[in-house]
Amino acid sequence: MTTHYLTWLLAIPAASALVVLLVPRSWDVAIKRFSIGAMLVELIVSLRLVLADYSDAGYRFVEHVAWVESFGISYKVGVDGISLWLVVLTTLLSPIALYASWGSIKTGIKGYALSFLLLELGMLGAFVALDLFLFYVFWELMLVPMYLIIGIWGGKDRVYAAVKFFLYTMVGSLLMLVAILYVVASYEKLAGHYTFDLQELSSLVLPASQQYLLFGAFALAFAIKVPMFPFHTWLPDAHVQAPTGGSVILAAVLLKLGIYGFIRFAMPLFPVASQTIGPVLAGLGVVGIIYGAYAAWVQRDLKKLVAYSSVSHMGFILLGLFAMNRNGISGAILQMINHGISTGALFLLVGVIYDRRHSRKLDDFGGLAKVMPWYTLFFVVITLSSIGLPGTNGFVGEFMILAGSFLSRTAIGFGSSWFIMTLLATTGVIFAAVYMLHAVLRIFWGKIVHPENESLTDLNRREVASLLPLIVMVFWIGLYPKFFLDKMNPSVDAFVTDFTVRYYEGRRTGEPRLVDFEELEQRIEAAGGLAMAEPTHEDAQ
Amino acid sequence: MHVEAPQQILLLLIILFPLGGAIINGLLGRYMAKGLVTLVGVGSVALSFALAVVSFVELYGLRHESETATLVYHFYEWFSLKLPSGNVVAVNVRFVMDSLSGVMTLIVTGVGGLIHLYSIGYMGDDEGYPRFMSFLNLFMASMLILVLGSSMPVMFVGWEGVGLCSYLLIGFWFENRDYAAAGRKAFVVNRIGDFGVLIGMFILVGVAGSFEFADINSAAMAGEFRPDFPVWLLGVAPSLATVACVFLFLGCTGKSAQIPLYIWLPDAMAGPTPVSALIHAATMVTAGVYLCCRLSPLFITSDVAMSIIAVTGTLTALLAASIAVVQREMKKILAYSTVSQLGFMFAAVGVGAFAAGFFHVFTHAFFKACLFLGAGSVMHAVHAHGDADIFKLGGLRKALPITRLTFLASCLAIAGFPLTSGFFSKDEILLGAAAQIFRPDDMLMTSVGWFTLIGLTLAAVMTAFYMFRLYFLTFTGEYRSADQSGDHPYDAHPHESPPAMTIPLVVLAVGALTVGFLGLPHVVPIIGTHLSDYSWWGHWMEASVAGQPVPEQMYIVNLASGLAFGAMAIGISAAWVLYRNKSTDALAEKMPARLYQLAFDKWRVDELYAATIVNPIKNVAVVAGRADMTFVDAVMTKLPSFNVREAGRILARLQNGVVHVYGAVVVVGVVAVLAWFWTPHSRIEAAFEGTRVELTTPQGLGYEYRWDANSDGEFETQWKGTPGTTFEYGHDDMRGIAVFLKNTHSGIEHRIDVTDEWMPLPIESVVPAEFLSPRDTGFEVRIDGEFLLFRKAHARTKLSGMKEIRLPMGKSGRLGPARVSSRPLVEATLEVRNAFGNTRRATKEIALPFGFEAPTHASLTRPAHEVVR
Amino acid sequence: MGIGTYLALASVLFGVGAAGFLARRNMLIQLMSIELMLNSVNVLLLAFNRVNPSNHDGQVFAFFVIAVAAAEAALGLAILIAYYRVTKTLNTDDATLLKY
Amino acid sequence: MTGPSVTLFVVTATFAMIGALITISARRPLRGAMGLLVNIVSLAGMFLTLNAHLLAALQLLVYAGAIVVLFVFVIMLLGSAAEVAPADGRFASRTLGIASTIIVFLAVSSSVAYFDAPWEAVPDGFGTVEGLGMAIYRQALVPFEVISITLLVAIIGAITVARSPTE
Repeated sequence: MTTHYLTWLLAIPAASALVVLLVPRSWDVAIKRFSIGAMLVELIVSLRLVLADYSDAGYRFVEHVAWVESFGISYKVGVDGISLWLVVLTTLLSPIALYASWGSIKTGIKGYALSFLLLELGMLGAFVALDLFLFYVFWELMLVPMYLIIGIWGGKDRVYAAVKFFLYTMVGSLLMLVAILYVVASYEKLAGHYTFDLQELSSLVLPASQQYLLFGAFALAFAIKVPMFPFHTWLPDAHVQAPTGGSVILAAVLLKLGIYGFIRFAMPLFPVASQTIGPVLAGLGVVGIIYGAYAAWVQRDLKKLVAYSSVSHMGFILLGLFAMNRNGISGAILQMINHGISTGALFLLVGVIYDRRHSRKLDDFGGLAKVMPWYTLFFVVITLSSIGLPGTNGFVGEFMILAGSFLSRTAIGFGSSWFIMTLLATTGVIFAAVYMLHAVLRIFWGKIVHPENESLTDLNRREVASLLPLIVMVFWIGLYPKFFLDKMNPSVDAFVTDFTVRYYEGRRTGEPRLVDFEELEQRIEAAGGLAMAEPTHEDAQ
Repeated sequence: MHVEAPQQILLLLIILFPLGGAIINGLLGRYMAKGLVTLVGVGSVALSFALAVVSFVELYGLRHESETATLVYHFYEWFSLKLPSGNVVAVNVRFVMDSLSGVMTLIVTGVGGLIHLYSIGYMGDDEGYPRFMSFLNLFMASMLILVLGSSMPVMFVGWEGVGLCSYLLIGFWFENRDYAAAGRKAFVVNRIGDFGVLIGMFILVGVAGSFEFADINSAAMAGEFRPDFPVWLLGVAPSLATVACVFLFLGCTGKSAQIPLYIWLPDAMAGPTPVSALIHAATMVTAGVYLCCRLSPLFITSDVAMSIIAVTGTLTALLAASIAVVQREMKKILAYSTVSQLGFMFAAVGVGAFAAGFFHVFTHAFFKACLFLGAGSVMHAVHAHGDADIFKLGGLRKALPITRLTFLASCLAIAGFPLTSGFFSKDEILLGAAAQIFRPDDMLMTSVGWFTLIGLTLAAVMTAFYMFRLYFLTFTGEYRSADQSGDHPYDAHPHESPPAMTIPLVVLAVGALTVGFLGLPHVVPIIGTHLSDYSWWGHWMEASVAGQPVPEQMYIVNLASGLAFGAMAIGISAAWVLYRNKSTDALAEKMPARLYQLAFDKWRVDELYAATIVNPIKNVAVVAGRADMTFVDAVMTKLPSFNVREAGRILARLQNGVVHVYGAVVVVGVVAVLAWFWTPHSRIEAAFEGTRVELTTPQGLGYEYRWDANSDGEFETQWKGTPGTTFEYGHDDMRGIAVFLKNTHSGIEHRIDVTDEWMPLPIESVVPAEFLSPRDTGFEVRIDGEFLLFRKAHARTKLSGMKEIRLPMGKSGRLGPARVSSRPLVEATLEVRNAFGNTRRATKEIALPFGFEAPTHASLTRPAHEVVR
Repeated sequence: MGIGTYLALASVLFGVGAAGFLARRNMLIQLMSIELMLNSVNVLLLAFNRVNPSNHDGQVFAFFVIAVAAAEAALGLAILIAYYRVTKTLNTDDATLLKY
Repeated sequence: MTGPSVTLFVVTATFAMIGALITISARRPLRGAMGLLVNIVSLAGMFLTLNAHLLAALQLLVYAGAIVVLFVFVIMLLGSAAEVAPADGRFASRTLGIASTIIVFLAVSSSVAYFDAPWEAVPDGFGTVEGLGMAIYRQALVPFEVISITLLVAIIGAITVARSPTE
């Protein structure tokens, strides 16, 4: 059992879910302890992944077992610098979210724990899968527990929100399935055998016209998940209705899968399309930044405000992603972690007052700083992280993203469209302060106007325990991000190089064909790097 | 690269002490004794000050060995960026003390320490005392990071950190929601400035390839910022330096309260008075000036940016002074005075007198801190909360002797009374402005110089006037709240403040009177003696601050000091006449009422911003918030779901439940399938392998095939069950030539019909016109036998030497972004038969991707243009 | 006489069955029509098997068809009885519960 | 190379047609069942012309012996209720429906009527109990088992469905 950590990572939640399923409904305490325990073991296993050496690109802990051989479907998993931190984020947030849930979830403990374990399985599976079919299976697997969590343990309009969430996500992912099958079929035509293995499929170069359609199908699935403006309207509903734990996981991890899908699948497989459509998506990301900030500002429901702030933050991540350079992509990955931590913590904090007051309306609060000083401290710190104050995690991510988009290689120095997009995105920094401080002002400052707020109790031990790791992460990433960046940078560098080569190869061809990119990249390196490899279109025959 | 001096751990400790104090007091202060809180809060800053002095002395010593000596502490690498060039720029947490940051560190820790001390007395009874100390300490730490940080991002940490502390301290009494809102306003307005700093930072790193101030400055001196900014902006082509400086200056206007972002500073007086003194007068607000001085070699490369700064500074000085003249409340007057003085500093920066501007920062820290603390002492004495109305005070000279003397000293300094610190610094600024006037052959800078000089002189008159108006109304005459009448009477029996408050006042007042001698002018006015050797300040700053040369011509020197002295004299005399021992606002009676009211309402700038910027944005936000749940959600969610539901409703009608109808539909389906299979179906596909053409068609169930590959009426193959065949076409099989245009990028391909007459080649049909440059368009094409001929329309063929291009059949070539290929056409015929015995023929025209060897025995029998379709 | 005659007969028989199924409202008769159609298919299968007698594929298939037909008749009649019990008629025009 | 007996074919085909037409046109279900019987029996005869001896026997056993009898039982069970009054005023459309359906299939049959394939000599054991049995048990064992289970399921299903809810 030296390297099977990823299988353990998937097996533990699956096995635990089975155990929970078999345990009688009435063993509440045992189920609570067992599920949290399983998730903590999971966290420890995932920390083992961090210890590996990521100083060069490529997947670690790869396991490859044939599954359905006739269709080339295999169980293939692995992590690299890009997925590593997302895996850790998942294993960190899952126990926290579940633990924090015990404050408000009093019925259906068994089903809730079961859903969470399955959810964790789905998320981890999607992050480590290197086989498109396997990825799709996990991708859809995530939907069901989340649907149940919102639909059963949610608020008043939970069914509407759950169905909306489900259908929205489903529409996108079905198109993605079609695109996956098309890619596999094209590969089969050339290579003579089916495969869903991402690395094998990567050698396929499709003509640009096909790439656009396929990328569109993938992008729709991922953009809905992100969610990118204008596909975001499921998010506020889902967040508002979901229980605290559900919101935390939804915001912290599920949204990241959209971006992850872009990096891992859509961009390498369809480089020409991503290069052409990418700026448009980045532009929509910028629209999302500003639009989300505007919409967040006028919300009266705190949870909705945080939900719209997610739209705004995810816009930053899209912008960084499609800047197509190391700063932008590393920044986007780091910002995914940051957003997971800070928005996850914000949802936890919203849950804290909701548990006490059963209201999330800004108007119902005011002056809480007087009665809940520790809560105020935690909230303000997380707020600062969310608006990207230097020294907290949010700043590093936003800074790298903005630097990436400003220095986008696509634009060779300062391209006017990227320059303007960066300008607009940077105004998001202003608006973030506006809407978050607006919320802080309404909740914490001023006099206590509602007498029922006077008797509110400060954070209890469980809440502090669930928030403290996140606060630690806020400052850790804020002050020493190098630890995280060093692990992802080699992978990101390789990704950018690989993408560029793929882009030029893809632009060169009119017919589908197979290219040995590894060999090509070696040849390019031997010839003196990418600048030499840049093709001057086709030579006249 | 920099000379690697030994690590100066002291620099780190200077920052860590206050930071530690902030953390201890912030987390545990609530549970600690007050004395311990004081010890931690004040002690940490005192230690920090001590270390700063030690470091400064060390730096001073090093300066004798090397002019550019600096103290450096490299802490760790924060993160790194990769530039498009491939270079990796490490963002280091690295601290540098050079002559500029050394002085600033001393100001921050020294003045800050005094204000901490003062706070013991002023805030000691507040229940949030530990919190207050914690925030103050955090502020010190942030400010020190701002000052000592060696690169833009590290400085930015402090830059935003002080903004945060400002937010927290303005809203310190958070139970008053207006105060908290003032804090928020400060933060948001500062963020607008931070936006500028961020963008400026990106431009700097993009050009200089480094975040380090030293590298940026050397790049600026090497002229790397001179090229035009590559993005087309509003029809003008500013240089890189101009754009970068304008964005950075936007940040400075936010932090240092200049037009247009000064509006937060007056509101910031909601915070406790020590905060006003420390943050909003002495240290944080001067960060903008500090940044400009830090990057002075960059700023000085852009005349346009410098002019903008000078004009903005002058206008701010005038505007704020004009507001201060009519205000009634102590702290408000001081706040506008601060804005106005900051305007002076920026005007100095704008005219290239960086050292003078920074000297004003230095002196201003003393007298303005002293003034604020004095105001606090007065408020403490009369138990005024928030602010004190000077028309309800008066005659306090008896009750508050120490406060009064120190206040007077500071008033003299700020008014520029000879030999006080303000006299020297203001004089240097006016001298810098005057120098611009006499710069030869530069219309822009000359006019800026005139504007600055006149504007600043006017502002100086007003400064002297409103300061002494404040002094006279507060300390002379009779105490107007003694009779306990009026709306909110102050305490009837004011008393002097405790020593913890008066000691800082005295120290600061002494500083306000004396520190000016550090910056004696180069040339003494009127007498004309050269004092260069004694001008410690200018010499000290030379190492880290660039600037225009200080003029030494007597007429300039005399002009500047004459104006400065005159302004001071006029201002103080006017105040003496109007306000000494008076109790009413004489100015209000003398000025037109509406003008007075307008000035009193701060020229209604806040209202203007609210009407033109804030409210429109807010309205957009409201609309966005509403539209999201109505319009966007309707389009993205409700509309599709409505469509599905309605389509379902229509289709549901078909489910009428009558079994026979279902059966009948089945029969219709069966018939349709039968009809399809009745005749065979096929289509021809061609694949090319060398010169052989593989003809295929999809295999059908029970089909048989035979091919006539060249469509000459004779079938080459017999009926057989396998669909494909291969064929090698010959020249005789050719039916004509087809021309294809292809977008090499997207793969889009169009067939073009060409005759043997010249016709334009429609490249736009495959490449969007926006992507075409003039040299890619305007081709003409025709067929000549077996060749395609191309030429440039309106070609200056003889001049450019461009001839007609001949493209042989089967070949392709590039024309700009498109590829054009000439391909021979052949036609294939296929006959298919199915199990029912029905047959069908399919023919297809195939464009071959290769040409033919022209047959030796004959050429084409017909002219090419007749066969081209 | 060739295989075509068998095919023609099978088609016609199938058509008669289909017409009966579509035209009649009596559920019993409709079930019988289904039997007719199944039978006509058997004729086809056997005829084709006779043309290619090297294996028994057609006959095996026909065997299964007969088995399925038996199962179908049993279930169909059971449903018919249940249906009759509910509606007291065998008229399929009244069987519109499948409506949307 | 001898083809099937023409005489037998003509006779069985005629009766099969007559039986089928009686089945679909009978007013009374019992008469329809008799028509079905005629059809089945004549088809069994026709199977003999195609060398399908075992299937001919099975046809008689299963169809005539089981299915038709089942129909008759049901008819007897229902008595007069087994008859359905003709729908009013739909005569024209119904005739048209029948006619068009039959025309379609006549057209099909006319097009396939000229199909031809040589009647190959029949190997020994073709269509006999042994031949077909071998084929079923060797090549189609799994489907055979599946069909047995299907029948079992059908029987259980039939009992479940037909059992009156009160029991």
